[in-house]
Amino acid sequence: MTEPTLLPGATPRLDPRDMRHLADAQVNVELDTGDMILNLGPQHPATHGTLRLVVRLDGERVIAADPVIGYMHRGYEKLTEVRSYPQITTLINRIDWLSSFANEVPFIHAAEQLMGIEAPPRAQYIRTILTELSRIATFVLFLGEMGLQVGALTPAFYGFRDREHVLNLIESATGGRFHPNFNRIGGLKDDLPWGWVNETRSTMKLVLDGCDVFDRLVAGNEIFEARTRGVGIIPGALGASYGVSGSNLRASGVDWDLRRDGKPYLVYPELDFKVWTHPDGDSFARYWVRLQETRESVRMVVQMLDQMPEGPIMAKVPRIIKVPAGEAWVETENPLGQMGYYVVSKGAIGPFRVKIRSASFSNVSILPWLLRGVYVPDVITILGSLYFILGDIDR
Amino acid sequence: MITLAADIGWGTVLAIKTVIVLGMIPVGAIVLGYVFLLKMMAHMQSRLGPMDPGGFHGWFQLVGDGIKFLQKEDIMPEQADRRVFAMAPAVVVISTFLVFIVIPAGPDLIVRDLDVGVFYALAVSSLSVIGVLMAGWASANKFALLGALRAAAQLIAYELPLLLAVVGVVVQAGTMSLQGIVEVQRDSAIFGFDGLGNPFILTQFIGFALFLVAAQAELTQTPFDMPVAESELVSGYMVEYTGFRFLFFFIGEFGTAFAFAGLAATLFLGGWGIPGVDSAALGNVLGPVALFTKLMAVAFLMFWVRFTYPRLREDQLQAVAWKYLIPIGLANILLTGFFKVAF
Amino acid sequence: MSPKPKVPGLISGLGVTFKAMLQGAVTVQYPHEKEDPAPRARGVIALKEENCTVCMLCARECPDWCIYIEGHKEKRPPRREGGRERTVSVLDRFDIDYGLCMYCGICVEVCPFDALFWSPEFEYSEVDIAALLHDKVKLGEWMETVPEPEALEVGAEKGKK
Amino acid sequence: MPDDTTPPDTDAAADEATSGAADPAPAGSPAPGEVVGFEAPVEAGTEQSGAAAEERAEQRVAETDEPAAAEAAQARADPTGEAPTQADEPEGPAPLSDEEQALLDRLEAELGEAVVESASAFGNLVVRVRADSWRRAAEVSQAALGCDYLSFVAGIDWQPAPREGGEVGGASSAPVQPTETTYGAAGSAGRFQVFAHVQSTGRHVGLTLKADVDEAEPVVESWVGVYPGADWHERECWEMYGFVFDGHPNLRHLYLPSGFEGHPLRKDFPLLARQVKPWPGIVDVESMPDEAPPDGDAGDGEGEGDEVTTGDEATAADSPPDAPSDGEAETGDATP
Repeated sequence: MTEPTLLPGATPRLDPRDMRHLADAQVNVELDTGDMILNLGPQHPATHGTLRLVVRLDGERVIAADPVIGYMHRGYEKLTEVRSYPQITTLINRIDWLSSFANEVPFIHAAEQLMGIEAPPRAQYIRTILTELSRIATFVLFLGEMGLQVGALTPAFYGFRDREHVLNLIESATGGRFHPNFNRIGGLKDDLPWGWVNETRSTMKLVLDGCDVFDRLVAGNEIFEARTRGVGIIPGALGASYGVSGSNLRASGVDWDLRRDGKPYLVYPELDFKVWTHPDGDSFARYWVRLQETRESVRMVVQMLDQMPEGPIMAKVPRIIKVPAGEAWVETENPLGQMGYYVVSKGAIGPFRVKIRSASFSNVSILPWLLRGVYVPDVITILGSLYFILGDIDR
Repeated sequence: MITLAADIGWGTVLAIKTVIVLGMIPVGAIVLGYVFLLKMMAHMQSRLGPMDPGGFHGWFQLVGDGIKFLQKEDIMPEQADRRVFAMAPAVVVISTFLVFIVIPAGPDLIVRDLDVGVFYALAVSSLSVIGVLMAGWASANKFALLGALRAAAQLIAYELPLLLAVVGVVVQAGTMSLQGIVEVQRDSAIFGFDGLGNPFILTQFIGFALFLVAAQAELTQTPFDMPVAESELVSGYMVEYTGFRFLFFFIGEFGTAFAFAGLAATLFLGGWGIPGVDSAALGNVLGPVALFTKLMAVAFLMFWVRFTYPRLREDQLQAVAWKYLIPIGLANILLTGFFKVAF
Repeated sequence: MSPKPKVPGLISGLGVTFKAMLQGAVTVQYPHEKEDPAPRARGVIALKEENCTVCMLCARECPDWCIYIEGHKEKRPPRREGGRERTVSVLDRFDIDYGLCMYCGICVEVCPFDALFWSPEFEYSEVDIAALLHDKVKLGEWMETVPEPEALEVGAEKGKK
Repeated sequence: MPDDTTPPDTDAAADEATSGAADPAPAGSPAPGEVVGFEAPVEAGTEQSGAAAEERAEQRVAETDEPAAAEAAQARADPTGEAPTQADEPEGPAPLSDEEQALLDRLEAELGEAVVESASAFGNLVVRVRADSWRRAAEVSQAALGCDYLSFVAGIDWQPAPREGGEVGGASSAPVQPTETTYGAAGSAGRFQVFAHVQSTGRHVGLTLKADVDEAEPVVESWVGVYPGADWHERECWEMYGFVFDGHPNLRHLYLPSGFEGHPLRKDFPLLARQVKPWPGIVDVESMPDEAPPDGDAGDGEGEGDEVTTGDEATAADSPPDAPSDGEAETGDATP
């Protein structure tokens, strides 16, 4: 086995007992120390996709954990260099495939900012409604999934059942359940189909009832609380310095939500909604915050359905879209956390460079710190509570 | 039954009974698995469960699975300890079969009415721990090893509460023979009213609850299914098993559930005894039906809990056993002793 | 949290599953009963051959490069007699490889002559992946599964594509 | 030539209306105490988040043939609400909003002349600092500016990518990028740059820091000491661009397999997927019935809008799609 040529600057091979080199495929040799090296992943039910967690155990307690990612790296940033804007929109809603509509919004906003175009109010409203719908779909799945991580089989099915109603809504409006591809620079591809608003209202009621079921079945369950309270505590300040964002950070007491605090985007300034935080920062807090945010999203959708104006859904946009040269950084509050695009354009029909800042990438980067001295079952609880998606990590 | 034994010899009767019992366990496992694991769980999760196999509501599903497992390739991991790997499922299943020897289904429908019946049943049921350890160790898989160690710790920790729960019943019944316990429950009366007999669930309620919780742990079912935690160890010590060996484990798991439900029904709900029915002939006919319904009721409780609750972590699990169940068990025995003497 | 006296979670949890057991199932037994997808669902792309003028725009814009087009030119009699003879490009081959297609819909949108349509049909899975390359005839067959453009929600501006 | 339609001029009134109404009553508005770091008076706190609201004057579409060199040519309405300037000079940097100016002054006060250049890209302050004070910039932004949240650290390679399909020709659907090297907001000294975005969760404010990276010896100070979250970002940047982050505890591959050679995100790294399969969009040309061999232009060509034609005025020697290499593409088409 030839020793790979060391790239300039790569630290030379240290003593193989040193934990950091463990994940390197060639050096994964069994250490003679008493600890056991366990590979959680890349095929493992608890990792949402292909995350490989190389865990060094002393009995059931974790000494050190090293996430190995890249099994699903599709190289989006390289792909965007050879694509035009409409083609990129179809690609980026595959990054975080659970809330795929929410991925398109920041990228389209960045392009619109560069072109100085603004979508008409009705399009802004429909975009916000669909973003909140994808947030509900993602969180409802999480509320069920978290039960599965901790061992309860039934909530997962309730999660999927409610999510199915919301996906049907998204499909009837955009045409795709998972990959809507509905955003265009300057507005939307089409308007809502007939009777969509009433259907949404009835589905929202269903989701609210679903949330009460989760409240009783999972959040209220003493065993669930025993398994999640005090497990995987992230202090707010440290979380921020790691770049943890979204519900994970709000569960650690940081009152920060881009929908309210960041640069105003879509129609969030016109909605009144409460930003939920929880002081503890443990797995239970993350579950609880997402449960309340699901309910808050339902209330927001109902609000928007009442206030939606009439009018066109597409601004006047030249047929061949040439985005003028410039740089734009737009970030939005996606269900998994903060997603942002740094779009650099040189005046062609495709961007020159797109830096995709995805939420789960930073949310997972705190794992080595978080998993020290934790039991194996709690590792699974923490992985479940952080709620990351591998497409989001690997891009 | 005794006259029958005279002319065709005592040994053959025993052989016939053993064959019946051996045949009944896989059937019991399949019935239990089908009714609860497939249909009840499905309806609890707002879905229908298997509908197509076998026409009416997919009854053939588990039988089909059994055949599927039989024809599956029997893979043995390379570094596995071959002999131990091969024998592990057998040990687990033997402990289930042995328990059925003492469970009575009717006045004569019992393989061997030992007068130390209950003691024997619980002793034999703890054999499966060895089988689990053998499986975990032999399959040379870290997940299996973790699962096996967790199972060992858990099964041993929950033997004690199981025992203590049963001691209350034995003290009240005055005998350890299961037939005796059934008869006591059928014939004795509660403060004069003997229409319902005296199922020990009424007086031994704490014991019944304790027994159910401990049985849940013995079967490694949620909320105590750390050894077979699907979201962590995939399927614990059974990870490397395929083909008919996995079938053994499956029958073992549901056979034990069948056995424990049977034990609970016999000890606490009066087994095959139907109050007011004393004649042996009728008992032999109606007994199994009564036992089956009581058994299904108890199994319903156990599986209902299994599909609703999350898992306890193993240190919490141990804490529950040592700190709560055992003291309660002892208190229950004290109480029963006191009532035994007072009345 | 809930105002009413806190029923211990363990008990109320059992209540939830029991109630769910009594309520009906929400699943559909697929091969026997079928849920029809939303009219706008992007199931398969249908080709209206008469509209196609072999302008190659869809093949160029497709991000996955999964549309293969070949055409040739023909002389056609002039519309009005005495007029100049018309040269018309005729489609020889129009294949969409659904093994590669990611159903983004750029081709349907970018087609200047409305030759491509979305149809919610989804039951065309194949055993062999090569069979996923639908040729011009197959795409024509999908045409009649294309639904009528449906009415828009109240408040939508009519006809503003 | 595509008509040079100027996008609709969103008149100032509409902006005033949206920005006026858009003033959210932030539930957790930044505690006045914290704002003391900036000169901006306290009551400006709420107005501050209003000013950050996007108001844009008429956007002038940059001439497509000579892309705007340095700045995003774009005037911004002054927060004090006087009419947005109509005529905006193409080269002038966009004026910084009040809050960005405060950030910049605070940064300059701390870093002195290390701040090389700064610009505002649509309300997002971009500051280029000297390479040797890259870590100090991080410390300052964390301590003085209160930016406790690290959004990302990434690299950028400003050199235009070689025309896809290499010199051998063969058209591609890739957008035609201008061929001369131009730099983004706040300029750049060389080909490589590292840039990061940090934000303050308390003050709801953020800025982008940039630093140049020498092409011959790409070494950058690591931010892991200041923001532990930068660990993974820097590992990714190292394997994608080849910037060596000194002070990084453990620089090893993050996404790519350990034996991977080369740095994929550099512009000269070929995207192999596109070389393997010929591009089906190549127009196969056949002669008009009983006529001379085909003229030079693209096939039937009435699909005037396809970018191949619009592309050619940007690059003179753009090989027309029906180069001879397509001849055999017609017959031996690559069914997968």
